[in-house]
Parts: sequence; structure tokens; C-alpha cells
Amino acid sequence: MHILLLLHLTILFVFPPLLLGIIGKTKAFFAGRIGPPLLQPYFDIFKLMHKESVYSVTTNWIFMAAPMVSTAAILAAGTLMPLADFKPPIQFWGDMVLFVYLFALARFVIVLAALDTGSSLEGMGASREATFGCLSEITMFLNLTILALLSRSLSLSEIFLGGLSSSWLQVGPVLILVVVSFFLILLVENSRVPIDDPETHLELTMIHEVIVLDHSGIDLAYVLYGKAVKLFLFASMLVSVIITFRVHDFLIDTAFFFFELIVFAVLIGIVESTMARLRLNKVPYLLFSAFIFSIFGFTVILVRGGH
Amino acid sequence: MLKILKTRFKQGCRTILFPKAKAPDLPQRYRGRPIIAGQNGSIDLGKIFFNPDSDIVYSNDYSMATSKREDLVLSQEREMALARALNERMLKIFGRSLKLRQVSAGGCNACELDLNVLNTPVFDLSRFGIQFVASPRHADGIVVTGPVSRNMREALLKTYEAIPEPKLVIALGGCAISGGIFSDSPQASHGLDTIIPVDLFIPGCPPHPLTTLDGLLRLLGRISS
Amino acid sequence: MELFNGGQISLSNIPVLTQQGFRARILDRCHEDARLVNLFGHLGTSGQVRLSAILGLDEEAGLEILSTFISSEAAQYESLTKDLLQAHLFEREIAEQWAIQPLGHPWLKPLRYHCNYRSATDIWKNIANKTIPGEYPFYAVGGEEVHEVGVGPVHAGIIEPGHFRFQCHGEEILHLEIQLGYQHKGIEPLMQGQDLKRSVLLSESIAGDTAIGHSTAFCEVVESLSGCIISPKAQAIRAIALELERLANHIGDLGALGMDAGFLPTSAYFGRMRGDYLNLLLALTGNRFGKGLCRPGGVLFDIDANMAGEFCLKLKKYKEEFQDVSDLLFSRPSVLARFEGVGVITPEDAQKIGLVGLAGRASQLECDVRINYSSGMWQFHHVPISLGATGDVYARALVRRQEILRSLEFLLKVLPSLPAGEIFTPAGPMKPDTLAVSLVEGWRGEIMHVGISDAQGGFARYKIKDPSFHNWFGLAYAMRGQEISDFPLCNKSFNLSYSGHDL
Amino acid sequence: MALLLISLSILIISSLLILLFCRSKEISACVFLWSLVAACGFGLWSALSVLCQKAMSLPLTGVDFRVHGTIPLGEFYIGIDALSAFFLLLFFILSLAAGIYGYGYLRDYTGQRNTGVHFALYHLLIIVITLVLVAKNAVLFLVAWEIMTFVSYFLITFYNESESVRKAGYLYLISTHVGVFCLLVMFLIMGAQAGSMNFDQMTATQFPLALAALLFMLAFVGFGIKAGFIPFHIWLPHAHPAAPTHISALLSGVVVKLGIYGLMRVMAIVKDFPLWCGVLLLIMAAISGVGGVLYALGQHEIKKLLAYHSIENIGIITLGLGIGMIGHAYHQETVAFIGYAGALLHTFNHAVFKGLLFLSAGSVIHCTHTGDMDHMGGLFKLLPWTGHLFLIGSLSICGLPLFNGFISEWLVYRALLEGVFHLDVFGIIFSSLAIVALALVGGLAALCFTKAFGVIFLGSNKSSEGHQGKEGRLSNIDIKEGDLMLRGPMILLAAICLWGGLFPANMVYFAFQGTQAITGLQIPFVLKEAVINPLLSATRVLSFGGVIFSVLALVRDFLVLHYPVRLTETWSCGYVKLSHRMQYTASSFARPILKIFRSALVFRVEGKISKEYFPAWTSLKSSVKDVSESLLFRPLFYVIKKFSRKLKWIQSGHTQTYILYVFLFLVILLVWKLI
Repeated sequence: MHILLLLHLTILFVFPPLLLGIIGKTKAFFAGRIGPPLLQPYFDIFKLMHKESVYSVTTNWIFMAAPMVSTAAILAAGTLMPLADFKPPIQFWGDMVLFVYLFALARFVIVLAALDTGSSLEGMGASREATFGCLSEITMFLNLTILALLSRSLSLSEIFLGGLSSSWLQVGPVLILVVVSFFLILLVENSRVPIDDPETHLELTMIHEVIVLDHSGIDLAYVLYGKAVKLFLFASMLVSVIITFRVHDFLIDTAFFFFELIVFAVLIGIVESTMARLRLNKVPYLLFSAFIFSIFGFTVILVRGGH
Repeated sequence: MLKILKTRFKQGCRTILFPKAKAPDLPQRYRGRPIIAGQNGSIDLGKIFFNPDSDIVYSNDYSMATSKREDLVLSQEREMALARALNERMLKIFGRSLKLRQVSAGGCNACELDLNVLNTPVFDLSRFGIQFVASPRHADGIVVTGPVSRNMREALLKTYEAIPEPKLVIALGGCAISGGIFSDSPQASHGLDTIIPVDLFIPGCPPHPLTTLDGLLRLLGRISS
Repeated sequence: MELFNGGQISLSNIPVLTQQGFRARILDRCHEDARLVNLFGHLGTSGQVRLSAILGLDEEAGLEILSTFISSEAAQYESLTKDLLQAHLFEREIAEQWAIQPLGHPWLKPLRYHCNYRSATDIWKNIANKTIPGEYPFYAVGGEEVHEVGVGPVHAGIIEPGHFRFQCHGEEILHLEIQLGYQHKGIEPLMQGQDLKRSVLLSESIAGDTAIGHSTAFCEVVESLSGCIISPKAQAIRAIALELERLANHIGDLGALGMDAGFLPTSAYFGRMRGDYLNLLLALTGNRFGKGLCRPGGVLFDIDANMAGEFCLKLKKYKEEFQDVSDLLFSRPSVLARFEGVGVITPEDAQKIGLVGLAGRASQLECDVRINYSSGMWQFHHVPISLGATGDVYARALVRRQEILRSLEFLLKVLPSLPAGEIFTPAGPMKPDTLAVSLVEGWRGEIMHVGISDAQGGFARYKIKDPSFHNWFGLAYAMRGQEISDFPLCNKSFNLSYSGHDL
Repeated sequence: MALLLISLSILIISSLLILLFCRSKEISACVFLWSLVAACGFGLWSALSVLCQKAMSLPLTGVDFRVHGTIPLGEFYIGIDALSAFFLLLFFILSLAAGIYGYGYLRDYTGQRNTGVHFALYHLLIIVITLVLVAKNAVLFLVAWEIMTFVSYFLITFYNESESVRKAGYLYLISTHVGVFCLLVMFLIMGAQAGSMNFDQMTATQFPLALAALLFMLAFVGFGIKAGFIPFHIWLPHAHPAAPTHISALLSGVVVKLGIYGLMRVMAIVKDFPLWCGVLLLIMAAISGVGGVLYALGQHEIKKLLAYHSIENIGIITLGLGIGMIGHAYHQETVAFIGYAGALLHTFNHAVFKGLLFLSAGSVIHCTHTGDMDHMGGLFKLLPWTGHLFLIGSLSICGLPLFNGFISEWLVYRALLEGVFHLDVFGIIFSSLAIVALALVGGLAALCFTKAFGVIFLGSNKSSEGHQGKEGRLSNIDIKEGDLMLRGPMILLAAICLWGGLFPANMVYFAFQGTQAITGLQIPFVLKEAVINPLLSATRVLSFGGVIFSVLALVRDFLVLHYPVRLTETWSCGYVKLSHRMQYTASSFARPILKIFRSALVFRVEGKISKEYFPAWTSLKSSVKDVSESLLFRPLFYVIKKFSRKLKWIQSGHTQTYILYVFLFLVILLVWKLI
């Protein structure tokens, strides 16, 4: 049992940056180039650990602590999330609320750190992050409520480890709506196209980079790592909703889970290659449509009596 | 989606295999590294304009970047010393990941444009882990173009200051190296190395993307002479 | 006094008006059908500053030149800007270069931060000695709730330096003011003097992306002053190079627009395709930007039949590729949603601001030097004008696409039928005390060079005007009330030259 | 009970002493401080002793104190049950903190007012609020309630020099009196039904459902006005900012909560309501929560922002109450218990963190002499204590893990999610909509407090150059941290926030005690375990996060040894001369979200974008108009004013007429007694 928990944590700690590498490679394919190596995110983090940190005289400890707090919060959220067949180290009735709130904590401190620099550029990123974040949170909760209703559990590990196994047969359309809505939320929360473009580096349009424009060295490494873990957690959540099928062979299931994650990363890469960004003032519409999707899903459940 | 895929396959993967394979041939008229014809002359690559109507005879060789300012001066006596790799410690740090900030300091925009070309699929700088980033805080070095006009000097220093150590400085183009064509102007300075320490000099007006790429890769030890 | 593109006029023949007459004449003409193409100062014989204005009569292919004297004691005159927006930057330039106060100028701020040319007291009290471009009286919207966003001079992308100051509330731009001058290298004074060999190199570096355009304009000024008539072949090669330059830049811009809209494939493909055209220029001139091609008296590199054939083959292939990729770009709803309605300049505003070139054409202004003031090759091969309807980012992208196709057609027509002959006829000495003008439609628009020769056969005054000089204000104005996140896209759609503005 | 009586007598005696010595500022302040500490100490002791009585099986036990026939129709009958004790707990904590703060705050007060009177009134307020909380007789309750309204009116108008303060005070008086009228009717009906004005008899009485609904509506309006439900809230954002800081804290922390207490007391008395009552409460709660936080986002003044946040939090509390009522109506006691417990716990938590926020905001205003957030900035370095304490308050009010707000919001979420499991379609719809509302409130609150904290404390001071003296701007020199008397209470409250977040078990247990008093039912041990155990697991997750944080910090420290830290300017694109305007303002920060919700709010931006080529000076101002104030209450007040003018003849001004009124009143009383 302890070995399994250890494995769970190892995957949680080690695997996430690889997803970014896979997305990068997919995008490189569409651009007709070789592109950065798969392990580039690891190289970047390694490099940043060997650089000094530069701080602005305006900042306080909040600026310095924020990357650590947010990364710790995100990793703590990871201890609630089942990966493949690995039960999470901690689970309890109602842990999904904590799961979402840990992300909220991570966002809160990063936004404060951005405001700590006293620059309008970071302020812009902070305002955008906070605005979109609070809109995506409601859809997140509604989706989780639907999943809870379907699996009759308030614990992520029970929902994702078998809780939904019969739901696809019973209320498939609902799950499709939930998946779509979750996917949109994933794109928003992780600043991917069409909300934000990780490729462009222009202060005025970004969210992901402008909010940490002043972070450097190890702090930046933590931020990048935390973002990778966040993407990883969202992706594994979504994958767990989509594929509930298990052969109940530990190795095969695990391998399959990783395969799904890789496919998922490729999918994000494809989306990023085939869509343009939305205008920033249209992003709320996207969030709103994500919300509508899950409202629809919810209505279907109520009408069908799937609960 | 299908249309995108179709266009993608028509376009193909265009990245050149350089440095593993030989770089594509440059046309006859390309004015690369000068050939020292006479016995008495020395040519300062940082000061010439690579213009056709001068007395200099040009070869087709694009590798010209050097680690030291004095290596740019070609003379009959010695072989040109191209850029050397960074020391082992720096290579360990930057070997696979190097983020650069570009500062355009009074040039004519040609160097900037040909630096941008390195991000196109053909040269694909990203495959070496080299990337241009928005914030100097995220950067490991600056690429400076232009003769550092009086009005840009302070901004350049601020940017340099903002980059966390250890950091690299790359002077791109004749203007950055010596003031170039503008060196007579009171508004221009006479070489980036008179302002901040420079790790790599890439001459040209503007340098061909291959010259720049070659220089960067030599600096990172990906090409050894 | 009528002039034409590439024409010259003796200084003594330029009409001199009183200050009031000068002002009235310019305003009258510009409120009819003329526009202010150039307005600059130069030293008169008696040490007074002589202001010369060049008005463009687009429909008659003519230029009108007139001048007035400003005494150095009372270095002031009544500003044109309050009645004629087109004079805005010209007057600021004059104020800075000659320390002459345009009375009643609504926006009198320094432009490039340098000492004035006549060593008089600055009207900004020696602006050139202060820490440079930090001191600038930005327009500020009042109220504690407004915040300012300052971007630059060191930008996020690999672009030239300039400072953009936004007055914002939330994401909305209330006002944008653009402060340039960082690229100022003092090119105009450097051009003056006797060494024409050096000057031509400088002209190639006015704006590196417009090396052909500016060096052509320079060569035409020198040729006009020295009475040199270049061969048809040289004219053709200049035109080919100019169109290649246009193609490379327009395609690069479309790629950059795709990039800023976040559409990955086309930005990658266009980025690479731009390189194809640069490589053609490299094959032709030995430099990817065409530096070293144009010299007074002709061009230095020939296109032989072999090369012409090879170019044609390649261009046909490139044309096909371009159509593929541009179809992809212009058929994506998500891309068009980003382009449409962003940064609109109405035709009326465009006319008042005096937009030129591509940006003007996107707002329905029929301004194209190749058509309105055709000279050289353009007298024989007409390129149809490409107009946009909406004046937004979309229109500017669409005009680019059209021009690319038309330039390709032009090249495919000209290349196989290149005239025979020499490519270079050495130019003789220049006529003294004469003013010559040349207009070239660079890829951004109307480039104008004005050279005034001195008695020794060099230039007493050399005035350069890049199209960006007209258009920067258009960009700032287009952003009012827009989302700040749309600025990079809108900026890219204008893609103006900092270097060409700052000189 | 005896402890509470001791506490009350200390208060009575000391307030008399204060009045006696009110000429001497020092003595009165000293008496005030020590009597406050003693009284609150005894009060807390009594409340805790009731809550901790593990053996207490019957909810309404406790020792009562009863004096018969003291008031016409009523009697002086007080007693502490678990519900009263729970509220007494939060009340004494907050009044202790606010009182000490007030002592520190008013010590340096040099104005015209007599601080002694203020202190005495403060004691009087504590006394009457205690009476409200422990009253077991409706008449006593109403009398105490009425006195409380007046006392708090005088405290609000402590700075009554200014027009706006007096206006706010009147608004408060008028609004609460509309409420008192409803309550009077309600208690009369209850009394008539039960045959007694004592709560004991009322509780024992069975009310028919229709009557229960009527009573609910009366309670809803009557207590809702006090609690500040939208649209009855209009007095609140005016009154809270007008009062001196410690009074604002007490108003927001406790007085507003008395509305909640009243509702809970009515629930304890009437017990069975029709389902729609719960649904109505839930809907109003959602509206109050979302509306409150949206209005808060649009505020530029820190105290107003906090006042609107009180409305938001009342919304969260009421969400718990509402789902509790719904659960009760469905006979799903699990839902009901957790819902009520969540409501109670959030009441406590809100009192603590809102008190903390008001006190620290007061310190900021005290130092900067302005309440406008857009004039502040960069205060974290100047006021480190206040900054840290405000940060803790912000994290708590946003319900973020590690702090007490999370625990109570988790309970409310839990109740709503259990509602999704245990109720029928109708219940599922409402509980899941409530989940969405709660999530939205949480997200918006986080947005609002990043804005408030960021704009006030972070960045650089927005008045640092060239603007001193203009429009009452601050200069850096006179910004100094307050002393221990100001800091101490805040530290106490902040510690409770952290304690409540890390060791939730005790407070949840207390909340369950209160819940038993509301429902009159014993909560099964299993259910208590099922609620408290997950919270302990959550603490484990947080401690895991803490371990990771420490590891990250260690790694960082190790690396910093090799690559030392360097200080320089904020990256500003290489621009040479920066201005303080180049940072986000509160208004700009909130604008995108207000724009999204503009259809629900009246969000106005004054100042148009100039289309001039060279625009002249313009300025911009934005505001959020309170819809219910302009649409509902202004017309209503107009009508009342007209109506009362018609009743003017009653007030003839002749002494004889008044004597007649008194006589008539006595006759009516006599007749009542005889019947």
C-alpha cells in the first residue's frame, strides 16, 4: 500500500512537465518544424534553479512566497486526485470542495504577488486571471456536483475510481456535455489557446506570463512547475471522466492511463494549432457557454432521473 | 481542421538539419567572411558594411561570430578564431535552455528582422532550447542590435540590470559591435563592449541568420571548430 | 510652383510667401484636393530658416512647392496644426530641429530629443541635455480610477523601441500616446556633406526593412540633381527589387498578424515564406534586404536570363503556396473575428490625419505613388490599386494580400521581358543650389526624399520622410476605445517603422 | 448563569462609574478598559461553560434567571441555551476586541465629543445585546432590541458633525423600526397562540403551517432588515462606514448577526415551516450573497466595501439556514443539521474576520486620513502589522483553506451537496443552484479582496509624488503603525481565524450544540463524526501542503546560498521615468467583472472617450448604483413621508393631548390584564 502511495506521489511530482513537452511537440508538428525537445520544460526548470532571483524594491515577502505557496497548494490538491488506479493518499467525503479551493488559494497568492510589483502590466494579468478564475470556478463546481450526483459520492477518489463506470451507458450525453464544459475550463484555467497563447510574448495580450513578469530564478521555476502540475491534474481529471473503462490489471491500466494523458496533451496541441485566440473581451462568453453546457447536462439528469 | 492538415502536408517540415548536416548553399553573390587578399591588410569585421562597392573581396563563408572583439580583426597572419564554447559551468546551465531578451538600440530594424527569422520553421531555434522571451527577468541574456543610440542607452542598461545572473550578452550586427555606419554620429556609441561586457560578437549588416545561428551554437558548444 | 516626382527646381525659383500667405495657401490647397506631403526647414542664405512645404496633388501627379522665411530673432509662426492635422508631426519636427515655435500648436512636445540645428536656445529649454525620453509630458486622463500602462522602449517581441502610454480604465483604452525618438541616430545631418558613397549606405539603413525603397529614393534625388538618366534595365531591376521587398514584408506581416491572433500554422508558414523572398533578394543582391543594389546611376547587380527564368519558376511556386496559406488564414472564422472591427480608421479621419500607403488604402484613400506619381518602370507597367473598405485590421490584412498577388503578377510579367542594356551609368556632379524631390512607394507607403545641393556639389540639406511619419498618429488614434489586448494586433497591422520616424 | 449575571452587573456598575467620572478622560477610559475585560471574561466563561456541557442532552436546559411581573405583559426572564451561548461566545470575543481597540482609538481623540459617554454607551450596548441574546420572554426581547437600536444609533452618530453621518443614522433608525413593527406583530401572534409571551411556552406550542408561514414572513422582514438581506440592506452600507471603526466592527460582526439570531430563535420556537419558506430564504440568500459581493466590487471606499461584504456573508450564512430549513421540511435531518451548523459556524467566523478587517481598515484610515482605496497603495511596508492582519482577514473571508472561513463554507457546501443527494428533484435544483451561487460568491470575494488588499497595501503609494495636500491626500511621513492597544485586538482575532482553520473540531462541535438548540433534536454521534472527520482529513492535506511548502522553501534557501538574491526596480519595459499612475487602480481591477455583470448592476462610467484628435482634459469616474436603493426604497420612503404628514394631527403639541394618550394606553393595558 505504501509503495502505491509513493508511486502516486512520484507520478504527481515527476510527470507533469512532460505534458507541456508533448503539447510543444504537437504544435511544432503543425508548424512544420522540429520544435523543442520533449524534455524542454525539465531543462528550463533545471536552468532556472541555477540562476539568481532578482526582486523589485517595491515587493514584499508575498512576492517571494507566492510561487511556493501556490505550488504547494496545487501539489496538495494533487494528493486528493486519483491517478490511474492509484488511490490518492488522502480522501474524504467532501474533498472536492477542498480540491477547488486549493486552486483558488494558489490563484489568490499569485494574483497578490502580481499586484505586489506595483506595475500596471502585472496588474493587467492579475485582473484578467482573477476575473476569469472566478467565472470558471462556478462551472467547475457545477460539473463536480453533476459528477457527484452521478457517482453518489463527494470524494474525488470514489468519483473517478469507478464511480462513473456505469454512467456512460446511462447518461452518456450528460457526460459529453460535462466533458466539453470541463475542457473549456481546463483551457481557461491553464491559459491555453483560445484564451491565451503560450506562444506569444506580448505583455498586453498575455495572462500566463504577464502575471509573473517579474519573477525570476527559482521562483519562476516554481511557477512553471506549479502550472505544469495544475495542467496535469486537470488533464487527469478529464481523462478519468472520459475513460472509465478498466481492465483491472494494474500494469495495463496504468500504462493505459498514461497513454490517455499523452493523447490528451496531443489534443490540446491540436486545439492550439487549429484555433486562433479569442478577443479577450469574448472570453467571458466562452466561460458562459461552458456554464451553459453543464447546466444542460444537469437538466438532462434531472429530466432523465439519472440520480 | 482537414484544410489545416492538408496545408501542413503540402508545406512539409522545413527545418534545416544544420548543424548535424551541412547548411544549405548560399548564393554566389552572398557577401560572407572577407578574404584577405593583400599581404598588408587587416579587416575589422565589426567595422565593415559588407557593401559590394568596397575594395574587400568576400567569400561565401557565413561563420563569422567571435567571442572576443579583437578576434573580429582579420589579418594575414592568423586563422580566424571563431566563437568558443562557454565554460563548463555555464554550459551545464545554458546548454539545453537559453532564454534571450532582445534589445533594439537604435538600429535600422534589419538585424531585428533577421533575428526573428531564426524563429521560423526553417531555422527553428527552439529545437536547441533557445527562445526569445518577453521579460528580462525570465531571460538568460540579451541580444543587442543597433549602435546604442543616446536615447536608448539607459533603457539598455536597465534591461541588462534586470536580467538575473549568470547572463550573456550578444552583440548582433556591425552597428552593435562598433557603431557601424552610424559611428560618425554624435547620437551613436562606438561598440556595445564599451558599455557592457559582451560574450558573443556576430558581425554582418545584417548578419545572415546562419551566421547568428552558427554563433549561438558555437557559444553553446553545439558546433566545435 | 509645379514639380513632378523626380524633378528639381533651383532654390531661387521656389516661391517665397509671407508667413500669412504661406499659411493661407497651404490651408486653402489642403482643404481642396491637395495634401501636405512634406514640410521642413532649411537654412536660408542669410542665416534665416526657410520653411518649405510640398503639397501633393494626387490626381494631377503634380507637386506644389512654396516657402517662407522665419527670422531667427522672432523664431515663431502661427501653427498650421490647429487647422490642418497633417502638419502635426512636421511642425514638431521643425520646432525641434530649428527651435522655431509654432504658435498655438495643440500638442507641442519633443520628437527625437536632439540639439537643434542652429544652436539656438531650445523651446523646451535644452531637452537634449536631460535624461532622454523620460521627460515627456504625456496626456493624462484625470480621475483616481484611471491607470496608465507604459510599454516600451524595450518591447516583449523582437521589435524596435518606442514607448506607448495608454490611459486605461479596466481593459479599455481611453487614450494612447506614442512617444518615439529612441532610434534617433541623426541620419539627416550624416547624409549632408560631400561623401555620397557613404550617404547611399546610410540611405539603405534609414529603415532596414525598406532598404530598397529608401536607397531608390536617394538615388533618384542624386540622379535628378546630376541630370543622370538611368537605363530601362536598371529601372526594371530597381522595380523588381522594390516589389520583392514589398512581398517579403507583406507576407511577414500577414504571418505576424496570424501570430498575434494566436493562429499558429499560418504564422509559421508565412514566416518561412517571407524567407523565400528574402532569399531571392539575397540571390540578386547578395544581401537579404537588398542592401548594396541601388547606387546613383543604376544598380550594381544584373539579372541575366538564367536568373530571370529561375526567379519566375520559383515565384510561380511561391504564388501557389501563398494562395494556399492565405486562404487558410482568411477562411478561419476565429481569425477573422480577431481582425474585424479592430482599430477602425474611417476614410474621413484617414484623410484628415493624412494617412499614406497601405494604411491609407485600407481606409479607402487612393494613394499609391506607383499610380499617382508614376515614374521609371511604373510608367509602363500599371499595378492596379488595392483598396480596403473598412479601415480595420481586416482591411489592412486584405490590402496586403491583394498587393502580394498583384506584385507577384507584376514580377511574373516583368521578369521574362527584361529590357536589355547597361545597368549602370555613372552620375556626374550635382547642380548647385538646387532642390530635388523623389517619391517612391515603399511597402509601407509614400517615401519622400528631398535633397538640396550646396555650391560644392554635396548636400546642404537632406530631408527624409518615411511613410510612418504620417501614419503613427493614425495608429494612436485607431486605439481609442479599443481593448488594450488588441493593441499588438492593431500595431502589427500598421507595422510602422520606428527607425524611419526617428531617423 | 451566575457568571453572566456577574458580568452584567460589572457592566452596569462600571458604566455608572464612567458616567460619574466622565469629566476625567483618563479615569473613565481606565474603568472602561478593565471593566470590559472583566465582563467579557465572565461572559465568555459562562458561554463556554454552557457549550462545553457534554452531558447536556436536552437543548433548552441551562439555569434560568427569572423575575416575575417586572414588565407589563412580560417578566424579566433570561436563560442561556446552546444557541444563546454560541452567539454570546462570538459577541463577547468581538466586543472585547472592538472595545479594547476603541479604547486605543479614542485615547488620542481630541474632538468635541465626550468619550466617557461613548464608553458608557458602549457598555450599555453590551448589556442590551446580552439581554437580547438571553431573553426568554418576547417583551423583554423586544424592549432590549429597541434599546439596542437606539444605543447603536447614538454610537453610529458619534461623529455626528457631518451631514452624511446623521443621514446614515436616520436611515438606520427608520429601517430598523419598520423591522420592529413586524417583530411586534409576530410576537403578538405567537403570544396569542401560546398564551404566554415566554419562549418556553411558545416552543411547546404547535403552530399550524399557514400561521407558521405568516410568522416566517414577519420574521423574515423584521430580522431581515437587521441582518441586511438584499433588498432590505440599504441602511447597512451607509451606517457602517459612518460609525467609528470599532463600532463598525461591532455592528457588522454582531448587531447584524442578531437578525440571524432572531431568525434562528424563531425557527427554534416554530420548528415546522412550509417548504417554500426555506426555498425563499435560500433564494434571498443567493441574491444577497452575489449582490453583496458585486456591490462590494464596485466600491472605492474601504469601509463601504467591507459593509457590502457583510451582506455577502449574511447571504452565505442564510444559504446554510435555508438549506437547513429545506432539509427539515423534507425530514432529511442530515441536511438540516449540517446546514444549521454551517450557518452558525459562519456567523461566528464572519464576526471574527469581519471584525478583524474592520479594525485593520480603521487603522489604515486612521493613518492615511482617507477611505478611498485609489489614494492608498504600498502601505504594506509602512504598516506591516496592519497589512499582515488585513491579509489574514482577507484570506479568511475568501474562504481559503488554512483559515476559518474555509471550514464554515465547507460546511455550507457540504449541506448543499448532501441536499443534492438526499432531496427530490425540486430540492436538487435549489441546492445545486445554491452551490453555484456559493461558488460565485467565493470567486468574487477572492477577486474583491485581491483588489482591496493589492490596491491598499501592495505596489507603490499612489500619492508619492507631487500631490500631497491636495484632496486630503496622504504623505508618507505621518503614516505610523498603531500601538499594542490597537494591534492587540486584531492579533487576537487573527489568531482565532487561524485557529479556527487549523483546528476546526471545537468550533464545529459548538456549532452542533447550537444546532441542537435550534432543531430541538439530538444530533447522532455518527453524523458529528462524519462531519468532523473529513475536516481533520482536510487538515492533513493542508499539513501535507505545509510540508511541501517547507521543502520548496528549503530548496530555495539552499539555492539562494549559491545564487544570491538581488534587488532592483520593477521591470517596466526599460522606461526611465515611472509614475505612480502606472499601476492598476481598484476601479480598473474590478471593471472587467463589473462589465460582465453590468446587466445585473447599474454600473456607470462617467467620462467619455474623446474623439478629438488632441483631446482636452477629461476625467473619468465609475460607480455602481444600488438598485434597491434607487428603485425600491426612495419611492417607499417618499410614500411614508407623505403618509406620516397626514398623521401629523396626532402630534398636536398640546400637553393635554399627550396626557390623554398615556391615559388611553394605561386603560388598554388594564383591559388586557383583566381579560
